[in-house]
Amino acid sequence: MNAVSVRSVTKTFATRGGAVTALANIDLEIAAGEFVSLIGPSGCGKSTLLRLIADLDEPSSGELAVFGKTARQARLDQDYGIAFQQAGLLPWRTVRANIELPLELHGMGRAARRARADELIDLVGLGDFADRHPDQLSGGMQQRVAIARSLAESPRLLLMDEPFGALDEMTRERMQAELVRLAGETGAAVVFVTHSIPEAVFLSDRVVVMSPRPGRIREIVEVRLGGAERRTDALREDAAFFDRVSAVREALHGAPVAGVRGVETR
Amino acid sequence: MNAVSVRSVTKTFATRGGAVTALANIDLEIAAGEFVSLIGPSGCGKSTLLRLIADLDEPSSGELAVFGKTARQARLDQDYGIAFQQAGLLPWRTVRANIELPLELHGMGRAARRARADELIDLVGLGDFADRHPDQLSGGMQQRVAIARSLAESPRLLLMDEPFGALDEMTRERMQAELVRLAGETGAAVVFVTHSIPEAVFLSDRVVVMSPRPGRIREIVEVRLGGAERRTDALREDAAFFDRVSAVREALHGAPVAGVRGVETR
Amino acid sequence: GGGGDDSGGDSDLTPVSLQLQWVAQAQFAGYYAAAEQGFYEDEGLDVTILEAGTDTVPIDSLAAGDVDYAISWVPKVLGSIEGGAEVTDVAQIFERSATTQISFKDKNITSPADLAGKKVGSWGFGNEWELFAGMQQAGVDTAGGIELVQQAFDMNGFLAGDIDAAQAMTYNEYAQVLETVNPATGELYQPEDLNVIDWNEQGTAMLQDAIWADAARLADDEAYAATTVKFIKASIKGWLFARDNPEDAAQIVADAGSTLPAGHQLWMTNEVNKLIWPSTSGGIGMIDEAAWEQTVSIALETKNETGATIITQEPPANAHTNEYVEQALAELEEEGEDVTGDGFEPLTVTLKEGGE
Amino acid sequence: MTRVRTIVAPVLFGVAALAAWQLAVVALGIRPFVLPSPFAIGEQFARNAGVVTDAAGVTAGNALVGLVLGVAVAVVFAMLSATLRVVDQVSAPLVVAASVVPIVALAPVLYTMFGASVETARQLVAALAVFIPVYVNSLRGLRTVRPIHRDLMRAYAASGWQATRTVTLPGALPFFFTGVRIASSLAVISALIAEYFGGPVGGLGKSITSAVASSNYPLAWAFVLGAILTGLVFYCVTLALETVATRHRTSG
Amino acid sequence: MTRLRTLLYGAAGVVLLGVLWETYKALAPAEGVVIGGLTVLPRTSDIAMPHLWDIATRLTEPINGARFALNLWEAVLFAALFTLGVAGVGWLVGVVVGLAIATLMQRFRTAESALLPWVVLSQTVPLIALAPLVRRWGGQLELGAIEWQDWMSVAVIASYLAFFPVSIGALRGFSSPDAAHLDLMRSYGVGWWRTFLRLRVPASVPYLLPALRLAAANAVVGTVVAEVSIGLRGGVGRMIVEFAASASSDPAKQWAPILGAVLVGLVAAGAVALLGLALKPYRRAEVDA
Ligand SMILES: Nc1ncnc2c1ncn2[C@@H]1O[C@H](COP(=O)(O)OP(=O)(O)OP(=O)(O)O)[C@@H](O)[C@H]1O
Ligand SMILES: Nc1ncnc2c1ncn2[C@@H]1O[C@H](COP(=O)(O)OP(=O)(O)OP(=O)(O)O)[C@@H](O)[C@H]1O
Ligand SMILES: Cc1ncc(C[n+]2csc(CCO)c2C)c(N)n1
Ligand SMILES: [Mg+2]
Ligand SMILES: [Mg+2]
Repeated sequence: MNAVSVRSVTKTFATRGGAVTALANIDLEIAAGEFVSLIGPSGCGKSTLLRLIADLDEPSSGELAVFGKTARQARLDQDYGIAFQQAGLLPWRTVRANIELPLELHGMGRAARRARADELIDLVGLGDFADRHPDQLSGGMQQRVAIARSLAESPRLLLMDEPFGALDEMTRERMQAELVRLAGETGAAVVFVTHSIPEAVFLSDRVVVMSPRPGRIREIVEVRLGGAERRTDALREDAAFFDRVSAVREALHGAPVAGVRGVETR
Repeated sequence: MNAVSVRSVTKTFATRGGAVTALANIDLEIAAGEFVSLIGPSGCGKSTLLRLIADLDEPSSGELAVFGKTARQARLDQDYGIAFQQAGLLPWRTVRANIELPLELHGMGRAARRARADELIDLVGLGDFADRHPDQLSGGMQQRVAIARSLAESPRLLLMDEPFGALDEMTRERMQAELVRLAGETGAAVVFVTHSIPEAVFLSDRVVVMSPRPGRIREIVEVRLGGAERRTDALREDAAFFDRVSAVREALHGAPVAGVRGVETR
Repeated sequence: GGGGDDSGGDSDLTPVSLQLQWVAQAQFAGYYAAAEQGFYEDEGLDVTILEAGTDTVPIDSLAAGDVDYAISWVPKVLGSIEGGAEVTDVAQIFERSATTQISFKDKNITSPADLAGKKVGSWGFGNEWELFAGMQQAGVDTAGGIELVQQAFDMNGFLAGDIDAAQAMTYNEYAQVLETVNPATGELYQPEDLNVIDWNEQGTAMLQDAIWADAARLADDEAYAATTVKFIKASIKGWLFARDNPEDAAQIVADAGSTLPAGHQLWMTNEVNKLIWPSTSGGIGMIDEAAWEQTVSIALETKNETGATIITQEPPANAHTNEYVEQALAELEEEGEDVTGDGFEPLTVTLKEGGE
Repeated sequence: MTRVRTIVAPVLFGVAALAAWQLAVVALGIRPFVLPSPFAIGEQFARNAGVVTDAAGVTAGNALVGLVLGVAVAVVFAMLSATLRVVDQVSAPLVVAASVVPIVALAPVLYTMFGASVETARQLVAALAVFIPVYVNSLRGLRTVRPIHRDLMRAYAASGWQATRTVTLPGALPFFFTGVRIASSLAVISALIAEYFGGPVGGLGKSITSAVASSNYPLAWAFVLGAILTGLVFYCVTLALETVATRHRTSG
Repeated sequence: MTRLRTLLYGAAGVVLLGVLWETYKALAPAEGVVIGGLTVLPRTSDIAMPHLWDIATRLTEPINGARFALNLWEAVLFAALFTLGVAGVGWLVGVVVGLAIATLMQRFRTAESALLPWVVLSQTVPLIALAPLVRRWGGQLELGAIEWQDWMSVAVIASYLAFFPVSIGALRGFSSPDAAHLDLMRSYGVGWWRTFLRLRVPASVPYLLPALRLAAANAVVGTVVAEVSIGLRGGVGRMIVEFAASASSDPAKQWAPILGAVLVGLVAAGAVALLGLALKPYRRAEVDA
């Protein structure tokens, strides 16, 4: 059974200037355990698609299934974890209490909650900061807390909207490696929105390239550079990596880029 | 005469937790017309260095010259234009009035100001938006206005602090090409801060790789992939480009990345 | 701004300002009548009458040199004199006190002693000394033995029973009550519904509205001394007018900007006349030495709710004088005016609802 | 360095101002009913500390009752308005009117409505004055749930009450406290001014006017000083509460 | 459409208040709701709560029996205009002073540290205690040809209350530009003054407008209370005191100046709202202050 199944989904927003079609006729199947990135220019509907899957918004037409249920049911069943571009931590809660939030809301006992939170805090390398408040953390650290929070209930599906946007290159690369490892270990499917082509390529099994106005899927680029164990820093300098980067770039620009293709002709 | 000449510059900040050394013993010469990028992990002092050159801050020790004068004199003489990560437009001014701001402050007549602003508006492709206010523009458009503003007085030196951070990949690539063209045409030297390795490599003659705590220059990677005419989209898929990207990555990580080097062994 | 300067900008006239102790009302009818009838002008004075607000202390305006004369009650001024103000009572216009303590019959408060344990209303602002003297004389513990309530500008607290015994001027608040419909009967409240404690009868009355002048200027400034006589003379002529033409006087005050209803205004004029006429002190404005002494001795001995007395030592000799009023009266008598009003007969004013 | 600036500078300024005042009064021979010297005021304050404290106690008591009442009603009402839009819409013009109306003008009718021999009217004047800033700010706080937090709660399938408890209320706290801080000194001033229009004797307002009426200006100023200190205590206590309650609100 | 709805709901609110008033008056006992000796809900006698129609009728009747007596509503309207005028002067003075203090505090950080606590403290001074003194201080002033008038004392007290929100709001507004904007101005090599005019002043508008509205409300409060205190003739404050003499016998009358005070407050706030419309271009990044 697929983790996510999007069928002929269209989403229009009523705005003052008339209706805006954010997504037009989207079809997408994401298998369980699969890592799929969404990439495309600003306003092409990446966030909208993610929000539809998360049942934070409803499609105007078409159908959406998450693990074979309606998106709403999946949300109520807490089948997914979600992380946004902004960390969105509650400033009045400590790091630990922020990570505990979903567990608390879903009635997990105090001790169990704490144990799980500590586990996650270690995972994102914030052991020394468990009792700090978000305002005492750097942007990157806050983002890591948000990611830990999205993982708290070991969801089978992770939805991430540009979660690494605020991080610097090095931290970003480390978090990417960490995410790949985690997804591999937990077998979770991931839908990952990003603006960065190398990031999408490094992380994903498939990269969904979208085009705007109205948002459509232009191309789905197969990446599959191997399991988590292959996704090391070395991969980032691998020719196969560069090749896939180029492929996504071309898909993004809509046509093979004019001029000679680098790798082959050199 | 060099555009920028930084000699043994150190900058420490007094903070509540004690003194923070943001920059330690920096030496850097930037030739007239040269395009130099600063890259490095968050907090390594890129912005600080840029601000010292712009005389928005003063070095704790060492010397700084801009076109052979003191930084202060260069600022008063308006020898540079500057653009920040956020567009920093004045929300109550139209696009045109924002671009006219430096001209107005320096006493240029109304008609001349307007002519120059219109020229720049065309240059950044915002002809239809001259009379709009910033809140009616997308982030990318705002950034283009800020860049136009920084060019208003045809400075011989452009200082840019992550100006494309807020842009999506495609707009970003277009703006990069545009900037290279502009810098080439006006013969301006550019000091460009970025977090993106491909961006640094695409734009620069040299990439200055910095390391944090205290901020030092770790390595200066020569790029020089050719003049503006070579800097097309095709370059981004060129093996030479990937090679320089890898070089910068390695410099950034401090040592050759463990494991096999991609290109050669594949 | 004043309400009575209708005498134009004639440069021959001496400009004089008079500070009242409240807004325009018939309590000050004599001054408004003198201005309106041209009596001040006849004496070569251009008088500006200044009204007061809740916080105005007329004597301080006088002492500060803001005005030339002020109207105030003697006990209030005695305190200011001890505080450093150098002023002189040059004409004691009101001979009798108008302050009473009224209560509904069913409260059974017929003497000051009955006030013990009651909710007693008072305006404060120095209007409370006769009340305290009366209670003290009757042996009521004024610190803990009563519940003192700051009386508002209206009589609603009294009518609603929040205040058992309220302070009431015969010319004002007493009438306010009698102008109000008694919800129990549907008719106006009647004098028979009320017990009235009159401080004149209790022997704790203190001198009220007097004309005060700047003591230092009286001593050094001959022109001011001369003006003082003229001012007193014209003012008294105004009061004579108010005595003889109460309806016109009430109308003059209303035209001067008082928004009190006409019936109430006439009542006030009439009651104020009763405080002046007939004069037993030798003519309107003459300070009766015995009354002065009584006022001073009460001021020395009476403690208010905080235990303070008005004054701690005898006032200086220049706190009052009949010198100027005597001159004024002499001139008036020469002109054939009746300054004692021996045959004075008050009107009988019938109050209507709302004072109309 | 900053501490020096934030503490020493205002103290120096205050001392300099007081010194200049004292000097002016002495040098120009200004009489006490024009302006008493700070020294005279201090002397009267010290001499009458007991009376001033008693008076301040009465006024502070009224202000406190008004503050608590006003805050309580404002918060309940703000929550109602935040959940039921119609409540907000219907009450909007009244709230606007109340926020620009001189509340103290109502004091005389409030005495008539609630009794002239009890403190109720004064407490109500204070409560009315307090209500407006607290209501307006709390409502704004309850309305400004950050979209990302709202999404988060939905993603967690949190119940309405859970969302209110974990996100809406804590998020509204800084706004609420801003309102309370404004309201605190307002409560004191309003309770004090209400005393001018009647009621039981004993508070600061009545004491000030009494002292003025007998030309005892240094004593009047001593009561004014008492009023200033009372207002300051209210302000500082609410400020301290606010600081403690909103320590970690700068980001997230 | 939505504007009409807002209007309708608002009107409904006002009507509702009236209905509530009359219903309560009809149902509750005359002595109000008393719990344990404490009146928790108001008395309903005609003196405490006159019928709304009595208040309305009273407005159309002459103020008193004087020869040229105006109708009550006319008198109140004139008084309201007078109060509005004095409050307007006080507001203006307060705004100027508040802006000046804010400018000073923005220019010199030491001035900010030294003044700000005192500015806050100033508002705990009971202004009414100052009223007779302000009048006296004014009287002591020698202003050449101009004689100090009582209305000026009232305006001074109004401005004392009005300057506070302006100085606080303006200071926040002047400090509101992003660091990037300030850096930009520095990079243009312009000094403090031009940065102030070109950047800080326009940036302060969204903060200033709510402050100006608060200042207007404060100025009205100050004017009304000072009118009572000083006894200044002509305004609604004085009218409130004067009409108290008829509060028992003619209870509807005293509500007229209260309505007048409401009117003054609303007009003052409306005027500031108009100002806000005029400054629309500067409110693009509107904040709630
Ligand atoms: N709530 C909304 N109301 C109206 N229009 C909306 C709404 N949300 C999104 N849109 C519009 O839908 C389109 C897609 O928006 P979306 O946020 O999904 O883009 P995106 O791909 O996530 O862009 P970005 O990369 O900038 O985050 C845009 O044109 C946007 O203006
Ligand atoms: N005004 C300041 N006061 C104190 N410390 C400062 C100040 N400005 C910068 N720093 C410190 O100096 C160091 C360098 O900061 P800088 O902003 O130059 O880094 P950066 O390389 O631009 O980082 P980023 O990529 O996040 O923009 C950091 O440790 C920072 O905390
Ligand atoms: C609260 C208060 N009430 C009344 C007066 C003025 N006043 C003093 S005596 C008196 C009776 C007749 O004039 C009046 C009205 C005041 N100053 N303060
Ligand atoms: Mg998005
Ligand atoms: Mg930086």
